[in-house]
Amino acid sequence: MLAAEEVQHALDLSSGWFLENLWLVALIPAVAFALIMMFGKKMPNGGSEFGLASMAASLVIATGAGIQWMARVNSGDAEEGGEHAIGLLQTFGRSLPRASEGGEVEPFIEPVVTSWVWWQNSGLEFGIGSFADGLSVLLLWLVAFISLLVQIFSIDYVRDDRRYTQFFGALTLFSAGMLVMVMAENMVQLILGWEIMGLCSFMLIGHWWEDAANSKAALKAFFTVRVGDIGLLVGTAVIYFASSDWIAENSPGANGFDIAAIQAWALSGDSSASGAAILVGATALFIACIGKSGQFPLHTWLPDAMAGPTPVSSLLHSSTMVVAGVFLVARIYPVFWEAFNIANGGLSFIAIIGAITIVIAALLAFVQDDIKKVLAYSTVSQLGYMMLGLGTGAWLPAVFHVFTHAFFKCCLFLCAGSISHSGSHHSFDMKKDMGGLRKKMPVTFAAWCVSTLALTGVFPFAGFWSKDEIIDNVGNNGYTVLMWVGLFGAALTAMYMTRSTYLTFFGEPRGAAAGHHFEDHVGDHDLTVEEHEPELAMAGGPMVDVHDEPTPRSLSAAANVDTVDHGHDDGGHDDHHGEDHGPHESGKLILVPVVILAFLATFSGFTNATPLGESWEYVKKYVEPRPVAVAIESIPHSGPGEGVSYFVPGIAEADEGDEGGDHGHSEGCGLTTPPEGSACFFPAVTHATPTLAKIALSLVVVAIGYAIAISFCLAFYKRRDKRLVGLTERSRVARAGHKFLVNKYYLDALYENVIVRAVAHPIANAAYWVNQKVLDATVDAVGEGGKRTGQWVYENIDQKVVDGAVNGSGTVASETGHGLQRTQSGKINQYGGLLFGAAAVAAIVLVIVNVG
Amino acid sequence: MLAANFLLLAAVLFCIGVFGVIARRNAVMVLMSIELVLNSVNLNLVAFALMNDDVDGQVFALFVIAIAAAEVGVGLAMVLLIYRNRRSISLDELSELKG
Amino acid sequence: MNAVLLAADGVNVAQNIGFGIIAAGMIFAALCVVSTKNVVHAALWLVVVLGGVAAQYVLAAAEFVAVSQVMVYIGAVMVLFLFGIMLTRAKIGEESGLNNKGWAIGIPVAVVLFGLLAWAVLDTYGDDTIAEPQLTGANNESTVDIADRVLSPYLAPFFGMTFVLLAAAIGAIVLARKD
Amino acid sequence: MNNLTDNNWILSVGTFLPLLGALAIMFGTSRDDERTPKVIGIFTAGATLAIGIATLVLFDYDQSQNLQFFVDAEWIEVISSGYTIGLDGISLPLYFLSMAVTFLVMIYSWDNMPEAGNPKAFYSLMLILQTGMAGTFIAQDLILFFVFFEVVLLPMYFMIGVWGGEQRKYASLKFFLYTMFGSAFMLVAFLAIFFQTGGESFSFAWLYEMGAGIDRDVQIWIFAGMFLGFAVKVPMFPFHTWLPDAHTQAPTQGSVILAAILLKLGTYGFVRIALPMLPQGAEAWAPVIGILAVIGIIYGALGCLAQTDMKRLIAFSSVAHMGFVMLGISTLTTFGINAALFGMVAHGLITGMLFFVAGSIKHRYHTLEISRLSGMLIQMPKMGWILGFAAMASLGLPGLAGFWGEFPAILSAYNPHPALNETLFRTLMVIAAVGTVLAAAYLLWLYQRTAFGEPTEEFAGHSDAEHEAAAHAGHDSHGVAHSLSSAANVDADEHHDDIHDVQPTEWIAWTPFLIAIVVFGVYPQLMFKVLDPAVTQLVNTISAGIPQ
Repeated sequence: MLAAEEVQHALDLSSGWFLENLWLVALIPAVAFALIMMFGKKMPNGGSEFGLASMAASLVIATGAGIQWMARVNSGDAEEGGEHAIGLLQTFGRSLPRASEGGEVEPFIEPVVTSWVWWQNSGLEFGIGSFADGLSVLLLWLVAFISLLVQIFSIDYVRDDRRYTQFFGALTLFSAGMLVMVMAENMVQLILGWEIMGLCSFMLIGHWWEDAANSKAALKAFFTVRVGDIGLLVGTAVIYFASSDWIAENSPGANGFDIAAIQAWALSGDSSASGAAILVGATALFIACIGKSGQFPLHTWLPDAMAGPTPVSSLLHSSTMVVAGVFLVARIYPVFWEAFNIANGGLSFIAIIGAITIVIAALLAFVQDDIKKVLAYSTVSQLGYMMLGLGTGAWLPAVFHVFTHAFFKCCLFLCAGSISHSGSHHSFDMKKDMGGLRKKMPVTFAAWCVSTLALTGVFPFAGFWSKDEIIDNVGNNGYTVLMWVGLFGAALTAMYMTRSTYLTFFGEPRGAAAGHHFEDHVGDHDLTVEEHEPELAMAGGPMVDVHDEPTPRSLSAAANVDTVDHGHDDGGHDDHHGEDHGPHESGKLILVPVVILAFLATFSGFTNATPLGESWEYVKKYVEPRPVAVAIESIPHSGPGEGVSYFVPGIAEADEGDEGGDHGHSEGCGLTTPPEGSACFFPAVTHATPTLAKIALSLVVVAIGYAIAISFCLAFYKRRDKRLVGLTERSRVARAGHKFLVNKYYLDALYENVIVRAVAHPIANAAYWVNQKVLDATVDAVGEGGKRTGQWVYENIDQKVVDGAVNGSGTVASETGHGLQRTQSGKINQYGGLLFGAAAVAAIVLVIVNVG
Repeated sequence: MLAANFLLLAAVLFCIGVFGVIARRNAVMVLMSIELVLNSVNLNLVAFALMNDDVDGQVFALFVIAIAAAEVGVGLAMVLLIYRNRRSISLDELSELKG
Repeated sequence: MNAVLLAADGVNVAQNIGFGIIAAGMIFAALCVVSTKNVVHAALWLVVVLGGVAAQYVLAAAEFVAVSQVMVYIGAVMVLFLFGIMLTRAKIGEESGLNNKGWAIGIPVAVVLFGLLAWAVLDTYGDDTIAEPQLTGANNESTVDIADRVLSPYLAPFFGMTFVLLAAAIGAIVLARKD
Repeated sequence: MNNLTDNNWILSVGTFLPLLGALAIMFGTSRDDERTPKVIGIFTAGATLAIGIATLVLFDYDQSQNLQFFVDAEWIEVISSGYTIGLDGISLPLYFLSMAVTFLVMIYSWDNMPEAGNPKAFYSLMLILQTGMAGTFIAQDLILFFVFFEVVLLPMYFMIGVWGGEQRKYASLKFFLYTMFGSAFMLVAFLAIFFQTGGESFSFAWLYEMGAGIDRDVQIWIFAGMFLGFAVKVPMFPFHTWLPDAHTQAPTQGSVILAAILLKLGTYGFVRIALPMLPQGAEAWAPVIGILAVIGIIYGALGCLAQTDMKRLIAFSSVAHMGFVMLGISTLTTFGINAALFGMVAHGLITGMLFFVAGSIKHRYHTLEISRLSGMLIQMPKMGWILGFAAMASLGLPGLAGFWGEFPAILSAYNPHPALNETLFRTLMVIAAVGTVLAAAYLLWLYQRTAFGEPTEEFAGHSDAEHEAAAHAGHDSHGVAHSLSSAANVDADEHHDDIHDVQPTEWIAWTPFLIAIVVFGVYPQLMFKVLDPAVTQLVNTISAGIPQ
């Protein structure tokens, strides 16, 4: 390779206003949040205009930043002067590191970092700001886009909600939090965004907090994630101190919180980056990801979080917030790469957790009757794919899957919302209130189908390109077993999605879908709330058993016809209850986002359609950082608002692994130590070469899944096949399995009944008991003893001894004896206590005398 | 084998015994706690014998066992007598020794 | 404790593990003795502790003492206890009011005492190890040794003890006699 | 260390002005006059606050490591104690906080006098209290420090004892004796260090210089004395048992001042006196402090989970939060002590706010029993939001002030001073991190039970918010169960019918707290910039005294 010897000049990369002022993307929603909370109630649209405007502005800036980032990458590539051999040198089997793929070293594109001093400690200054690289710009755009669509959807969906303003405020604050996290320049900023999202999640899940079930779900979500956050705090601390020596030496001015510095440190080959510290740090951080991204075994909060309004489920709990954990792993990927030895095919913690999550969540999706819970478990399962990808070195497919998954999962949730809004009368129960909706709601049905196909990975929908890439790369990196787990998961996905599609859209209409309403006083519901019994509706009791879903919504529907139920109108029901009773298609404000998302669910996969050749790999080109060693020239902090870069590419040393040909996997960034004076920011991950056979295999697996599921649905739900109906009653194995799944592997029971209850009651009470009965009692006893002693001194010494000395010293002895009488209680135990207590005191005195 | 093992175990038993003596109200239970204390001492004696490679400790332990047996005999006899006289063996009701 | 247990090299691991398991059992049982609400259960837990002590004697190569322990304590003393419990008509179930009012004061006393003892032990012996006890089996010399000691240097105390036992036996009879 | 003596009148005026106000109230007003004492009190506190703001303005932030406004006058020559005062970056935030909090508490008291009444005594006590608090933070002489430290005690004793709850006698006596018990040891320690350094001066600067030369064993003993004195005040486990009683029984104003300022006297004493004067003693005691701090974190949190009374729960949460502060201090690093100092201010603001809210809830519902409160968000939406905000700040949410005390403290425990045992402190770090989860648990649990859900039957329908809503729905012929039941309840139980949302005086008193919590949370550099140079210098003093 010629490039290996050639000296490259520092790259003159293009930048731009949007990239340098990226922080506005997060600041605008944050300001909008404050405006909504302060003035929202007085605005004609209850503050939603602030939210929408801010999201639109953020989207504009994020789009601008995206365009400028692409220009920057292109300028870097042009500067390099290399020709990009496109799609030519693709070998079979294990492919080579990127550097050799095009026969040309692609330069590392330095991220645009803007930062201000945020806080300082020990003379070190820590910043806050924005970090623009491919990953962050991609996700910023994604978050702003999805947030905007969801807010549009919400206008109609939560109209007339009694906390409409707060709802939009929380949604906007959430977006701000996610954007802050995605653009995080350092770990503390990342924690900031991470926790703000946790808070918003709490606020939004508990949006209808009048109902204890909702507030409990909110508490559970916040608390579970918080358990994982122990890992975030500990991991950040460990990484900070482990890396600080290397960073101080190699890049003064940076510190162990800076993302870029952490990346460089992890790949530096320094002894501090290969010991126990990085393993502990990475494990701790991944525990945080387990909590946030709903991985096994902390996934239990996510399905419960469906208690929130549907837009919340769609935005927070499927497409954005829960990918925060995935994002964290992707962001400081070098740390995990080194810690778990992913380079050498180490079977990482991440991959195992991801694989377990895929399967267990998919299985749980089979026994849910609630359409949102099916989707929630599906989300958990898809997050498992992403983690599996990251854990096995398939960085790009995992990030790409985040991208595509956001569209189709968001679309599916909005469809579910649309169904409940207009089709099933605020119920989410597929078995009771849905069925046969395809004719009534054609647009929703079409969008649902498209997204389902995308989710299950059918060619040519979006999920096919990303999910198959993950599975393909997992196999390519040598994890054959995990690849089969992934394929198995894909088949399961097809099956449970078929089941829920069938139950929702096909078959006979049931319950609300058939036009039965609470107003009719009848229906398949076993509930008999009647109009003239408002206090019954108030109590909310009879409802809870029927739907564990946002009860107040249906509740309020029951409680009033067309007046505003003042104190307890929690539901986002719109105003057409009275007019039409049957299921119908939703309004425009709901359908537009759904259709846009369905469109993207179909076509967004082509942004990185690897099987079509390298020219289609846009995401790979612009998002994946290049694994190139870059010379370090550290530049000290500049003033507020100015672009600060810690690492300026000077001499780009080409890694010499390109000559290795087949052995390309053993050298390069993250595989060998970068040359003196240079640093890597991203490991040389491998990319699988798609082959027709592999694609066919996965499509066949999905097809088998569909075939089984369709025939089962027809047999079970339509024909009520005798062999299948009542199987759980007849077969003990089936019953046990079913029960095990329905009880969610008993994990919830373990957490709530064993751990939480133990801490909240016996342990806390024991601690408090010790406080009151031991510590406080000791204090009281000392006080009482002091009082007694004083009294005794007064009575016996002062009054009797001193006085007695005057009266006659002969009585002294007997009086003292009487004084000591108090201790002579005659009780054996007390004597024992005194004996041993005195012995202990004497021994302490002896010890002190002898030692001191 | 660490020397401290036996001694620490004995210390734990001793302290539990002491707690029992202080905390329990029932005379029989107090006697049992005293047995715990005695046994912990015996354990110490045997451990010392082992450490010094000398059987003197074991001889002492045997003496203690014998005396303890006597003590339990007399102790229980006294408890029995008390019970017979007062229909109760609660120690906190016994305060004849009060001066 | 674990660290202490496994610290020194050349330690017989099996013996250590045995010690640990038995010790844990004993401590648990001892805690039960002083905390259970049922007098009969307390007696039975006491059996466990005494048995554990005997097992520890065996580990410490004091078989004769172990045998004596089993015979005297588990065989005789426990029977006495159970008789005592029966004769004082203890309830065979849970019983409230087994504890004193100020029983909690025992916790700090016990904890402080333990702290002291543990400190003293660790300060004195720390990491000292004891030589591997020779479990000599049938050809047991320590028993012979004990006999030698008791019957020569400790003869006078031995006699003294016999008198004590006699006195105790008579005393017990006198006290417990129904007249 | 350079001492700047510009404008050195300002500290003395700022400290003793409240005393003048107190004298004016005592001798210038009659007992029957409710209004005048309040006016004088608020005016004096306002003037003091203005002096405080002037101090902030005149403070040279580029030299925050040096003592500024420095005065060194003769005082008690016999014992070579001087009137030495000065302010540096460590004391400045606390000094100003004490002024601001007193002022705001007085405003709050305008409409919310505790039941025993007598504003004359109440306001003059509060002013005396302020002199003591401000003086403690500026004193640069041990005897002067001790005097101010003890001056604080008496007004607080009376505040709890006179205006407190049902068990006020017990609580106030306990508070007093406990603190006195600690102070006695502290005084002995002060005298010991005085004589050990040659008996020449009590001034801090002298003792910083000479203290390190004392024998290690002697340092450990002297430190033990100071430890007792300060640990009781902090309060650290196991010397905390006075705190829940004092907080629960104290009037709202007392609780707020107690939480916001008084507890800080102990931690401030550690940072200012115990650590730099006795570096080797500190090094020997640091593991003990660290372990007790972490026990305090977990134990305080567990104690919170067991509470049924809201105020007592908040009091226990103080134990946990002060545990984080002490953990930071025990690392003996710049990182940790910075965090501790930030944590002190943050805890003052947040817990002060929580006590304010608790007081107002008590005022309206006449109970703080958690099981009897529910649906506060329905009855008092604003109050509910403020409670939620304060709870979130208290559990250490980033972006609010609490985080910046907690997170760096946890972080610093990973890398304590080189002379300390790393493994021990790393273990402590993990346990402390678990403490943050428990904090989330008890605060959210509290919030869920009190603010969410429907109001309990006992109180339902008595709030302004509900009346307003009922008025809106008046045209609804059915009405709602709610207004029906409320109509029934109104007659039955008249005196609950005053559950109104946040009042104007409350807004005035609380807004600065809320703003400060957000501002320091969003831009912590404001405070770190002041603290950091001073702390760096302090830690250099400590490190110099610990032989490597």
